[in-house]
Amino acid sequence: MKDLQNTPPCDMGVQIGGLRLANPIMPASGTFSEDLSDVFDLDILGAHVLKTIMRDARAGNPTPRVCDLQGGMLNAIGIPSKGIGYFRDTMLPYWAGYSAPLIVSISAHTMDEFAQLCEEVTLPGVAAIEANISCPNIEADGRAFAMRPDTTEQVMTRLRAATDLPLWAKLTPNTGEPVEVALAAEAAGADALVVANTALGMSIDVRTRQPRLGNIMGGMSGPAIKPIALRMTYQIARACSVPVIGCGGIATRDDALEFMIAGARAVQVGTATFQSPTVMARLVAELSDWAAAEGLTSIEQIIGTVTAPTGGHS
Amino acid sequence: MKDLQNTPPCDMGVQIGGLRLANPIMPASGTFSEDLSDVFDLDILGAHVLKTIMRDARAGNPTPRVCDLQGGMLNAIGIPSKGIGYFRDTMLPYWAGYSAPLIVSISAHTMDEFAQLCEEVTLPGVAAIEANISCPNIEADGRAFAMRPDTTEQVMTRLRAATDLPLWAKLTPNTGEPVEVALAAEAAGADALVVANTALGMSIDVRTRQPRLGNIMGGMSGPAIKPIALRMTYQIARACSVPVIGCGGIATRDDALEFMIAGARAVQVGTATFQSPTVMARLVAELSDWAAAEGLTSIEQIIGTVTAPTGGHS
Amino acid sequence: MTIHPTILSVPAPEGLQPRCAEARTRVVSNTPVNGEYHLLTLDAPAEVLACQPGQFFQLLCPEPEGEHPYLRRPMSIYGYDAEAGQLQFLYKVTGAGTRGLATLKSGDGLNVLGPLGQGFTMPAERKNLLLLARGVGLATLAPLARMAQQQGRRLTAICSARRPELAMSVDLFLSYGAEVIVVHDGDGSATPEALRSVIEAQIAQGRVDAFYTCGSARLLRLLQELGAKHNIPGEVAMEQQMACGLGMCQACVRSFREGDQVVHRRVCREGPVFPISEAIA
Amino acid sequence: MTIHPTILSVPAPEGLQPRCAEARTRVVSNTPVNGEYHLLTLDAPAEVLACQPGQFFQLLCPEPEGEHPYLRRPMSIYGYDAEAGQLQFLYKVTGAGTRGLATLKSGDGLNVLGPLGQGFTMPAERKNLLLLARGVGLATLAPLARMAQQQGRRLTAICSARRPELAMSVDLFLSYGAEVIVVHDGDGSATPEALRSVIEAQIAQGRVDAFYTCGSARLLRLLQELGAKHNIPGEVAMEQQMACGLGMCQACVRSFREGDQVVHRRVCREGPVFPISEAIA
Ligand SMILES: Cc1cc2nc3c(=O)[nH]c(=O)nc-3n(C[C@H](O)[C@H](O)[C@H](O)COP(=O)(O)OP(=O)(O)OC[C@H]3O[C@@H](n4cnc5c(N)ncnc54)[C@H](O)[C@@H]3O)c2cc1C
Ligand SMILES: Cc1cc2nc3c(=O)[nH]c(=O)nc-3n(C[C@H](O)[C@H](O)[C@H](O)COP(=O)(O)OP(=O)(O)OC[C@H]3O[C@@H](n4cnc5c(N)ncnc54)[C@H](O)[C@@H]3O)c2cc1C
Ligand SMILES: Cc1cc2nc3c(=O)[nH]c(=O)nc-3n(C[C@H](O)[C@H](O)[C@H](O)COP(=O)(O)O)c2cc1C
Ligand SMILES: Cc1cc2nc3c(=O)[nH]c(=O)nc-3n(C[C@H](O)[C@H](O)[C@H](O)COP(=O)(O)O)c2cc1C
Ligand code: FES
Ligand code: FES
Repeated sequence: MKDLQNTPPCDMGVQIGGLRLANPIMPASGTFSEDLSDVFDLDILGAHVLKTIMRDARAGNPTPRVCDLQGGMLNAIGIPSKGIGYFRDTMLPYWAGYSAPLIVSISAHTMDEFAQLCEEVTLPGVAAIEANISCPNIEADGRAFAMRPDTTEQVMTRLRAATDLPLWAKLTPNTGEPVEVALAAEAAGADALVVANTALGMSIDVRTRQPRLGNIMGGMSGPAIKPIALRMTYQIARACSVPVIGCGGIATRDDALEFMIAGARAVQVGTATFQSPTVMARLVAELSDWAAAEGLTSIEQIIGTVTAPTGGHS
Repeated sequence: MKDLQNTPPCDMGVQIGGLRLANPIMPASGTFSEDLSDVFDLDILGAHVLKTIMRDARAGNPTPRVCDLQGGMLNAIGIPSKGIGYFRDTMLPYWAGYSAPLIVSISAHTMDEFAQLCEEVTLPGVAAIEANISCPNIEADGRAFAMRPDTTEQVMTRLRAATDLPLWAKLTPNTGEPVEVALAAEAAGADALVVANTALGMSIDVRTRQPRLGNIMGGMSGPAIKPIALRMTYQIARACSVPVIGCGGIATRDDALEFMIAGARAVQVGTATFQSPTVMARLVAELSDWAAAEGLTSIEQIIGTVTAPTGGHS
Repeated sequence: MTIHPTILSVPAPEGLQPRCAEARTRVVSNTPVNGEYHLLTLDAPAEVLACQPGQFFQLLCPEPEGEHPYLRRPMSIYGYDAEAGQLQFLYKVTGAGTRGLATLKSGDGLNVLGPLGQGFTMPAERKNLLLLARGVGLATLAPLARMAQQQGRRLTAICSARRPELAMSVDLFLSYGAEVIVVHDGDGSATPEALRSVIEAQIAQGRVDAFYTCGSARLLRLLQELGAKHNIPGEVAMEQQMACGLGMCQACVRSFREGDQVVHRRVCREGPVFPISEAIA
Repeated sequence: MTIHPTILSVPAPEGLQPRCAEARTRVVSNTPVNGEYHLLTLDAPAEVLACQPGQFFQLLCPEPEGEHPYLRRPMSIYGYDAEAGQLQFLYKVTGAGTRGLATLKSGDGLNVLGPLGQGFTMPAERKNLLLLARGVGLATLAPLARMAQQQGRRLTAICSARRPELAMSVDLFLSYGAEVIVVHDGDGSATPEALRSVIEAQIAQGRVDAFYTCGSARLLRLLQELGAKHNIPGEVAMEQQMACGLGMCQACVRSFREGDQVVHRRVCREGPVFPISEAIA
């Protein structure tokens, strides 16, 4: 570490396919909204990623929709949505007030609907589309598209045809074939892979013997899932050539660095914002201080620099 | 809750197929050995589950073999083994000194080897065999048998033919098809299902940029994986009719109850023993006090009693 | 009075004063009151003290031994005093988070996020206020009572409890010049029927321009009925499991009547205070 | 001196005295020494105080702010006194666990597991002992020095450090009647070559029947070489990442020479003390 005072600042920009982000820190879908502007200036972020939208207005899941765990939480929010019209007429103009690129997360239960929505959100002001393919797919027996390489490739091919915008695929940790799924998304034309969504979990209130979520099961997020998301990031970054965006349990500067060293070009921060709404602002500042102190000229110099363990039995 | 003083004790015995355990608490394979007898009388446990053995003597993985996480740990011990001869001549006589039933965990990289080992450990003094099918299967490209229903059914069919002892299958949380795998194990004749083994994870030391395990990736265990193991227990107990034994992150009485309410007939305790070597003794006592205070006559009365969430949007 | 710095001073957007902040406070005292409750008094920085009655904070509770609350816990503001630099919460120990709060000792640090949500409104024409609540719900109404007194409004507070000695904050309401009526389960005075008579009597005496309540679904239904009958407006502070507390996650929705429709609103953002007539108990 | 109960008294198997126990201790003091190290003194119950020099404990470290050590941390016994009911550790703050230890204040509780592992052996014929270590490694040798003095053996302690003022425990070794030689990096006296001359001189004077060391691989190799050359036995206390500390998990293996073979032994169970001749540095 060099002396912070006397080091030139490091270029914090990262390239995600055709898109350049001012820094590698962005929110994870579903854990971010305009409401966070009460707490800090949202333009310090590398990008803005919105809650997944679906075409039609929907109510979401029954309450309780969240419960907490050791080192994280479960959620079964579902995807409450005011529909595509509200997005176009209200949300898009709001976010146009910022200079950080806007990433729009979309989902659907069928491929037709997915492709149609993809086309409909291909609008000026949208910098990239994040396809949340971790949602139940009605055509595949309720399994998420991203559970299998074949359904992943099918849906991503449709989405690729539906838009010229950069297209990201958000993968799920619930599959047994994460690398095959990632390769399928890449083959179908994804410009980046977000690794990963929540892990399916459950919690029961022993006193009432009821599940602690109205939806019975839900997605686990937070520090508890970090080792799983990091492992997938490492596996997928080695196997694929498109950029990987790490996501899962990131709460500290070292967490963000861990994902980038494992091969991620940028990271998304979700649940940590609930514990500390200022966390992303802190990460942007701390990462930049760290990079300068390390004497880096570009933060991209750390991407994928994981080295082999020394190992040994002595 | 009734007054503890005036309640008759509850029968803590549970039935696992043909086997009756004095209580539902047992250790998880690989986190238990005769060494724990330094700390408490091992005969208070419902069963003794040994570290997985393989046929030939093996060294195990390079060090570091463990690292800790928020709410748990990673391990890549591998399966160091002194071989089947040592098991027969040294370990078996030692464990014969206890009255708790002895569960022998076995594994192999090929089906032939697996079946042969299964036959070889079918010995007097062994109460049941736990097949650790979460180990890499060389015939399936290094994927564990329990990653897929077809390989699960194949290997369990071979093992079933190789022994008359009660045969348990230990499943993995890394599969995308846990219920299908469980049904396959049941169809092949498993007498019980242990749900589940560790989740594949990774951790990197940001300072050295090296993985924190000599083996790069390893199995995640402890409270952090509890929601995943509980979700699988719930899904599998509903789908299968053979007994389910819950395992993953259990550290408190309420954790054990959560798994039993979700449908487990017994539970295994692993990593928690590393934080507190007396934890299983405490669980046996606390569970029995709880059952008596609840006025139960048999602890089996709580198995699978999970109720529907009240839910609602108000 | 020491003012502790916030954990992070993020540059506020040009011309915009952040509405809430994440701040590190220091515990002045944390004392049991009334058997079931604890009163927590904090030294807090000015930037979190521009509060409205009915707003809440999200507290990052310390971990009690063997338990690991992860999410923040929502707590109504019981008292705030920008001049003294103090903030107060009144809480009931119910689970891991509040057990963690109960371990706090004078001098300990506590990270708070707030003030959050929309507080009570008091249009000028509401001169006679009726406050009705039970248990810890009364805590939420305390700062409202104080503001009403400062603004010279007349106040009646009905405190409902299991036993008369458990009725929270009676002295506090008296000190705010309220007429206090204590009802309790022991003598049947806290049943909806008994309460209905008491309130009808207040209405008959012209002492009720508006209702304020919180917590209990039973009390809410009673006030909805009386409000509709006598055309008396009112507000209720509601609860729901929360994650973010800021409006981002959609965890905390409840259903509300909006004309013919039933709509979802976020308790943390559109609430926690809502018109009694729109709430669904 | 208060004796605190163990967390759980499990019935010991008939006729068997548990070798180690999980016990709740209380912090007497926790003070920085020598800049880099902390000395932790605990009130501990009798059942964990039947210790041998070279044994260790597994400490359940408190969580420092923002960090979450999960596994216990192994620490050599620096001092133990069954009569006074006290136990001491000397530690260097290196990561989350030891940062957690550094937060402990007098009166706080600390859960310890021990004593664990095999301590040093001192056959009667070893009358002249040479102790050699660097940094916190010296902590491990302190109780050995004390026992040697009690048994009337002659002791030479070579303390190696970066700077002379960092040489740990010089006064302690002196108080145990040891002849103390301080070597340090500043003047080149701590290089293996310089140390070799110092030790050869000691051997030549007949002052070395056995070596005891710990920690540094470089020092271990030096003593292996000198031991082989002069046929002097010795013991080394080794380290390895641990999970259980009891022998159950096989995390802590290291390689050792056993005749022609290289075998794995568990540092926590067969060790942490091993014959110098068998260790692989
Ligand atoms: C706006 C608002 C204001 C509140 N004000 C007060 C107050 O002034 N004093 C007070 O004692 N309590 C108040 N509560 C309730 C308080 O938040 C819960 O009692 C507390 O969160 C329980 O946490 P726990 O960990 O102790 O209990 P647990 O039951 O273990 O909590 C488990 C989970 O349930 C949530 N939870 C439990 N009960 C409630 C509840 N009633 N409302 C929302 N979430 C809940 C917790 O936040 C946590 O996520 C308020 C709730 C809300 C929504
Ligand atoms: C038998 C034995 C006796 C020891 N005695 C002492 C002593 O008296 N004083 C002292 O200061 N240190 C001693 N150590 C080293 C001490 O255990 C580590 O410094 C400590 O565990 C570091 O934990 P941490 O969380 O502060 O650091 P981190 O580096 O964050 O620890 C991360 C992980 O690595 C493990 N670890 C790190 N360093 C070591 C190490 N050298 N040996 C084993 N595990 C390690 C930790 O246990 C933990 O699991 C001893 C180690 C062993 C094996
Ligand atoms: C309350 C909540 C809502 C979420 N909603 C969405 C969503 O709508 N779309 C999506 O792709 N991911 C959603 N996620 C998943 C997150 O984007 C993220 O992938 C996951 O939480 C892991 O990251 P974390 O551990 O940093 O939270 C949601 C997560 C939470 C906690
Ligand atoms: C150090 C260690 C070694 C393990 N070795 C084995 C093993 O040999 N065979 C096996 O089936 N499971 C093994 N496991 C997995 C455990 O049996 C258990 O399934 C898992 O740890 C989840 O439970 P827990 O969270 O209670 O630890 C091991 C786990 C740990 C932590
Ligand atoms: S708690 Fe997140 S929206 Fe209300
Ligand atoms: S630490 Fe578990 S065997 Fe040594």
